[in-house]
Amino acid sequence: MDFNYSDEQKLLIDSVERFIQDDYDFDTRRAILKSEDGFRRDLWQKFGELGWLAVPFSEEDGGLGGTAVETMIIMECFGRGLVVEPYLSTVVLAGGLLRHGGTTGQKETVLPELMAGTLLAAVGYAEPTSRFNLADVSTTAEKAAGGYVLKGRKSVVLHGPMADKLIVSARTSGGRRDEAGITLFLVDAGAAGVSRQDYPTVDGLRASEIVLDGVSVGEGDVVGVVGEGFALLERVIDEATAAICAEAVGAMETLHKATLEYARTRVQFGQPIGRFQVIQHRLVDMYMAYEQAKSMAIMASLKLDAAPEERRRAVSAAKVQIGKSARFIGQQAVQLHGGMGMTDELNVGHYFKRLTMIETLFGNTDFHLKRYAA
Amino acid sequence: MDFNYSDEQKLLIDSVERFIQDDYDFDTRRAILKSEDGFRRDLWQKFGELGWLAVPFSEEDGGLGGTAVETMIIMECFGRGLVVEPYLSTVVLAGGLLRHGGTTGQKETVLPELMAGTLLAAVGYAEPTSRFNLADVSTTAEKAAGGYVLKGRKSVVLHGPMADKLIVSARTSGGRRDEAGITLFLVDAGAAGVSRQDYPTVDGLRASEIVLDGVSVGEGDVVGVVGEGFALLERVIDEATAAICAEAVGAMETLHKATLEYARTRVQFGQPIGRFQVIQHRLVDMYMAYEQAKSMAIMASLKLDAAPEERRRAVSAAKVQIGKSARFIGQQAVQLHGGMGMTDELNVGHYFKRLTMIETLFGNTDFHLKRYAA
Amino acid sequence: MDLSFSAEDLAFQREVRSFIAENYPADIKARFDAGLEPRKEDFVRWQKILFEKGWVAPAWPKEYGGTGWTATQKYIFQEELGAANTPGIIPFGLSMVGPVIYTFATEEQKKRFLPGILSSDVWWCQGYSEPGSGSDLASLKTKAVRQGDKYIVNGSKTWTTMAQWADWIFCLVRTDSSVKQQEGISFLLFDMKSPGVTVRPIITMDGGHEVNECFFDNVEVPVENLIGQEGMGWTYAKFLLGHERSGIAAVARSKRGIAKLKQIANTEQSDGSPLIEDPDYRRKLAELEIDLTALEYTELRTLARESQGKGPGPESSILKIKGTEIQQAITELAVEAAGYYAFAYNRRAMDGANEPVVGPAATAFAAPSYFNMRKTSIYGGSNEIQKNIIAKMVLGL
Amino acid sequence: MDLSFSAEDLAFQREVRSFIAENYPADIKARFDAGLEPRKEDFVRWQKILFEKGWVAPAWPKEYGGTGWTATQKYIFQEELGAANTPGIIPFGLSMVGPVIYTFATEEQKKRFLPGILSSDVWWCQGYSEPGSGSDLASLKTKAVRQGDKYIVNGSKTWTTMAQWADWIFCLVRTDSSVKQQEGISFLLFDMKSPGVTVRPIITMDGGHEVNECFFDNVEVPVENLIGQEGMGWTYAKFLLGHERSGIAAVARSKRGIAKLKQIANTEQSDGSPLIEDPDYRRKLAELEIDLTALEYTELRTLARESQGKGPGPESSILKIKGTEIQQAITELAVEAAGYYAFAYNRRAMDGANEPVVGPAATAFAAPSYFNMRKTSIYGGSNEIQKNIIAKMVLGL
Repeated sequence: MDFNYSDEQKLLIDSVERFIQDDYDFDTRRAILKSEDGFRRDLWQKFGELGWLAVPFSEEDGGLGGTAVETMIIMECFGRGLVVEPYLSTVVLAGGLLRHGGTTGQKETVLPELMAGTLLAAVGYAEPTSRFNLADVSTTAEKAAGGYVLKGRKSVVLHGPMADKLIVSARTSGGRRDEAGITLFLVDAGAAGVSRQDYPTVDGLRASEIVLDGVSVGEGDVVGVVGEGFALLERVIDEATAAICAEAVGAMETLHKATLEYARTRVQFGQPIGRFQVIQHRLVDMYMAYEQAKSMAIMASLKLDAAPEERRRAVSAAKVQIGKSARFIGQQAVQLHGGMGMTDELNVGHYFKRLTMIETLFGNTDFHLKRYAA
Repeated sequence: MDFNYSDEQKLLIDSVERFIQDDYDFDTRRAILKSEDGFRRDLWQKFGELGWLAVPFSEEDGGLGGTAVETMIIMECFGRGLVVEPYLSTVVLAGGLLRHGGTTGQKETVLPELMAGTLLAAVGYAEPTSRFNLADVSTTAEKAAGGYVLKGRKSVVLHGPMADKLIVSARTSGGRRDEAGITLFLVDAGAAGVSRQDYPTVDGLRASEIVLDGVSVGEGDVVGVVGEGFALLERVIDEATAAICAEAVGAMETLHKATLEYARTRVQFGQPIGRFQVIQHRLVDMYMAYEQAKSMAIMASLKLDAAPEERRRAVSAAKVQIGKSARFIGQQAVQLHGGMGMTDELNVGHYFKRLTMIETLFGNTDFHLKRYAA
Repeated sequence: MDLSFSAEDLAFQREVRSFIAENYPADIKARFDAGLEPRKEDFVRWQKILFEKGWVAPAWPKEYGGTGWTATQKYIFQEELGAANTPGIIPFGLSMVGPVIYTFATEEQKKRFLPGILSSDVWWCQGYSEPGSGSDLASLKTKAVRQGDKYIVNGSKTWTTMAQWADWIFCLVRTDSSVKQQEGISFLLFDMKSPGVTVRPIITMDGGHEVNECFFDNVEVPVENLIGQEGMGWTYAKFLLGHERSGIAAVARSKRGIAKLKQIANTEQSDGSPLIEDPDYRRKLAELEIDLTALEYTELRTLARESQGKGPGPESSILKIKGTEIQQAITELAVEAAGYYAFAYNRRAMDGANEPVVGPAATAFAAPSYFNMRKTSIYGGSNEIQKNIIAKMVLGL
Repeated sequence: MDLSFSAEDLAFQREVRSFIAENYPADIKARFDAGLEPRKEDFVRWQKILFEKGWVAPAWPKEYGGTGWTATQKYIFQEELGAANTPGIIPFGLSMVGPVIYTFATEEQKKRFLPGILSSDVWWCQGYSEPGSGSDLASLKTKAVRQGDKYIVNGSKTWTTMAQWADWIFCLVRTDSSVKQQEGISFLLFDMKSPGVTVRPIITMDGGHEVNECFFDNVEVPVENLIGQEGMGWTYAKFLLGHERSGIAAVARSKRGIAKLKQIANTEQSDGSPLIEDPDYRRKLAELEIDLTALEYTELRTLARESQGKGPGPESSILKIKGTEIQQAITELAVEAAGYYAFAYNRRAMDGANEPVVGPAATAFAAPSYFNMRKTSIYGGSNEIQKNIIAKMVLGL
């Protein structure tokens, strides 16, 4: 048993941390949020140059062969900096599906560009009334000559507006909430029949409602096995869940530190508010919530390659803990900052908003409690 | 709308409060707990003389015609003194069933003695695996010549050991958890076929497991209507639930005051612990929990005569609030008293234990949350 | 003890209810029911309707324009306004500076200021908090130096709600720095159009513009705008804080909020059934509703004490704490109900732009509302401060 | 980073597991599995079995009788003991006074006292708390006045766990009242059979007898029983408090507690189905299990830091706080599962009388256990004190 980072991992931490510190300060991020694109392509290129986009891919696929720990490291640092670039969608989600289920052809076409930073991707797994159930798929894929025709709607596709490639779940057989009969398809974002409604999210990302109105795809565009896409999707969503748990841990750490610093310096009634015992214990409760969350994020990352049943329980347990910790730390950080915590100009609210959305992303606390206890 | 007590009600409060103060101090109660009987018959006689046992009965029945408010007043004061005498079982439960459902004959036989303090009664509504579902009745009542034969087991019959009369629920028709088909019977505690296993409860009361092994009762012993006992029982259990909510409010008040007083006087680190802000806010949280509980206990008592649906929701809402408040106040009173709070010789633990059992009695918080939301 | 309303009270309730039904403008109702950001004109129009009816200031003494209602009637009135989702009465004039004026001001000042407050022709804002003061209000630094028949005001105020719409401000200023903090404060009124007043918007994290910073650069204020005595401002402010707290439980509005949540939970789907059938969501809704019932009866008990001339005492801090916790919890459950669509930032639609929202309309503003409501446990004396008050004033600690 | 045990660790785990399986006496196991009150002889017998094997003091340096295990091995050992529900190691000798003795005592004292601790032939108790001291330990008043080659001890101690079984006591006494509180305290050992020592039971609200008051009336203690220097007792006590905290997370025992809860919830009926199918109960169990998993990994991370020579620092206060919260929550859920049968007070059966219990055996002691476990957030430095420690030592507030 070992909770220490290897020397290579420590280098990775240094490198991402340095990026956040030097190139991604709060004002830089604010400018990105206000920009047309909602992300910085030059920074993304830099991610590619630094190798971050190649981390989880095998050396055979041209990647660096990193483990879940490397992804955790990157996401935790991104959480500290509230990075909005589409790492989760492109590398963890789309990259994960291709990594675990892509054909040689798909990998050869997509991965080199993806790792180079010249191709962005997003995954459509949710539908307007599917809530968090990945098997609740109404989008249909009807067999046609040489391939399939997709019809349906994918909702809240994160990083959809900037995606060159989409991977979507569609039903090739079975009833609406059956796990069997779901197939994943690689779709060109500009393909005929694909239309997008793009919008900003409350936490500074971009997303799309995507309508697939008779989109033709080839048989070679199936990712994984026809009708068996659920297991693949579930695995990758679990990996992505562990990744956002790490991101949340980074955000919570920054938020707790900021609040601690504020409590040390903000004077009220003649003394720093950090001298008031109620504030002290609140900060202790936040610290404990953070430590428990961090423990669970590590645990989940290290169990991603376990048997599906164990992986599911580990990831859901982590998501429950992170959901609770994130809510508590987020709310209390705002509360202890008082009016300042409510403003758009301080970073506190931005962390709080991101943590709130992570609480929902890939299933909220209630969802994962049920999944854990199932 | 009026939340004030009438002059008569104020006199009643004074009278019960004076009794608690003068005749029911902690050492008196300890002696009662250790005694063979587990209650004081002379005190019970006094309750009779003071008219407390006649409070809820109509003037027609020889009672004082009091409302639910009078019962609330008595139970709240009893809660302050942790009175263990069988008022709940004899007057509220058995008395309630007879009051609402008894025949003239039953009333004439039982009520005068009951009000005089010479007859004690208990009600068997629970069975070993019924949990809190009053309709989960396995005890059977088979029709026989001139009456019925009862067979079954009633569990945790509070005040069973001292009861002269029992009222039990039994099934005259229907399946195990059907509401229809339940009938209530008035049974002599000494009747042939009745056997009891008596035991003390963790909160200082006495209870019995009662086996009915072919107990013959007459048709005149049916309380209420054959097969329609559920509605009657549910109503009276709701009344009893409101009564123990009031009792809990009294206990919480005493516990909060005791803790407040302790915090004012107990010196640690050179000052009374009540000077520490964390302790102050804890006491505020306890105070708020108490006030919310008190509001709900009043509300429930005042809605006991509403339509069944409204009454059920009111009582369940109150029980949920009281359950939460009781747990919080009880636990924190022990915590803030430190080691002393753990001892048998201080009253704090005794209040805590009684509150814990009230949390369970007539259905715990989960049960009443579901009943409320049903 | 009796929970029922008297026949007179029931008749009054019917009267209020039908007045609202007949007079609450449909366009304002539509905006409020949709959860859009309120506009100044909505508030003013509605307050003027109440003013015409003579109902705009139930808390005021009859001689100054009050209604002369009993405590129960006032309660019924509040309940009905809340249930109908009318614009809330903007407190700065009617609940705050108004009572200070009719209690502490000169006859001349009363004649000058009260009519505009009642008619909603003058919009007031509150100059209390400062960038450095936070919950420690008495540490305020904005200075008013007397020069002849004027005060020269310099400094700044923050968290000034709706200052962008305000005509006048009532302002705590320091007129004496040589005495104890609380004793050097005075209560000054001035025109927001005075030279030297600048208002800078503060955008909150939900993207809304409710609060502002106000800067005062050598603002000249005639001495006749001083309320009461110089140096007594703290006393008036404390008087006012007591007033501000009534109605803060917001029971009627939270009831409406829960009713809306139930509607949403009946529509939103989870695994092919309405969300309301999910046992966890159902339980949380039930717990919230029970919390609110307890608060409702606690408020009624406070009211009963009040109508006996006892209170509203510091016990009413409970109403603030529990009331805001419930309001916040309602918005949390709305975000949970929204699922992924909580992500969509429909700010322009919320501000009233004629733009479709992403996802179901009922939850389109769930996340911003949740973010915004975090303020309620901070403002009006943070909930931590309220607990300090209870500890000291009620528990004697 | 890696969660798996090495092959060596796995082999060690097997070794421990089979040792326990072969050597844990069936009669003790039966008593512990039934949740009966433990007896002194059960503890002693089990500790002697470990002592014979050389495993009774894994935390001790090898030279004094320790095992020389790695941190991981110690962790595995603790886990296996917990999972098998063996009697807990009584801390007073092995975890408390033992380490103080081998760290601060003279060679002679080591030779005199350590063997009896290791062999469990001498049962120790802890004389720290006093009636007036509570969490403010340094305010203790028990006096030891030197007269020739003896100290004369007068005063009293309270909450002395299992003093009724103790042969010896290690005691904080005040040897100097003229200096700062912490500087006048000394660390004294003495025989509980000394004239002038009286032990009075304290019955706790669950009806159990675990703790006592100890009165010292002119107890004569030879000066050679002083550990280290006079006036340095506070330093040794603090050293010891750090030791006491390890293992306080009680993860393995709580895992067993949750497993038992699941068993109970699978048996207890609710509306004709096992309680485990009740969504509320199921959720609470899941939440508790997740809390415990988080604590388990937090403990493992602490362990990892420790094996790098960093710690156990004040971070381990988290383990105390969360560990006790979980232990308490387990007993809360047991009471909930018991339903009405939680009322039955089966004290005599719990004390080992051969008497049937009322209701199901699995929940027969649910309520007393719940009452008893309230102590865990009070003793060993209350959870409030632990938060003060974290605030000061970890957060620097």
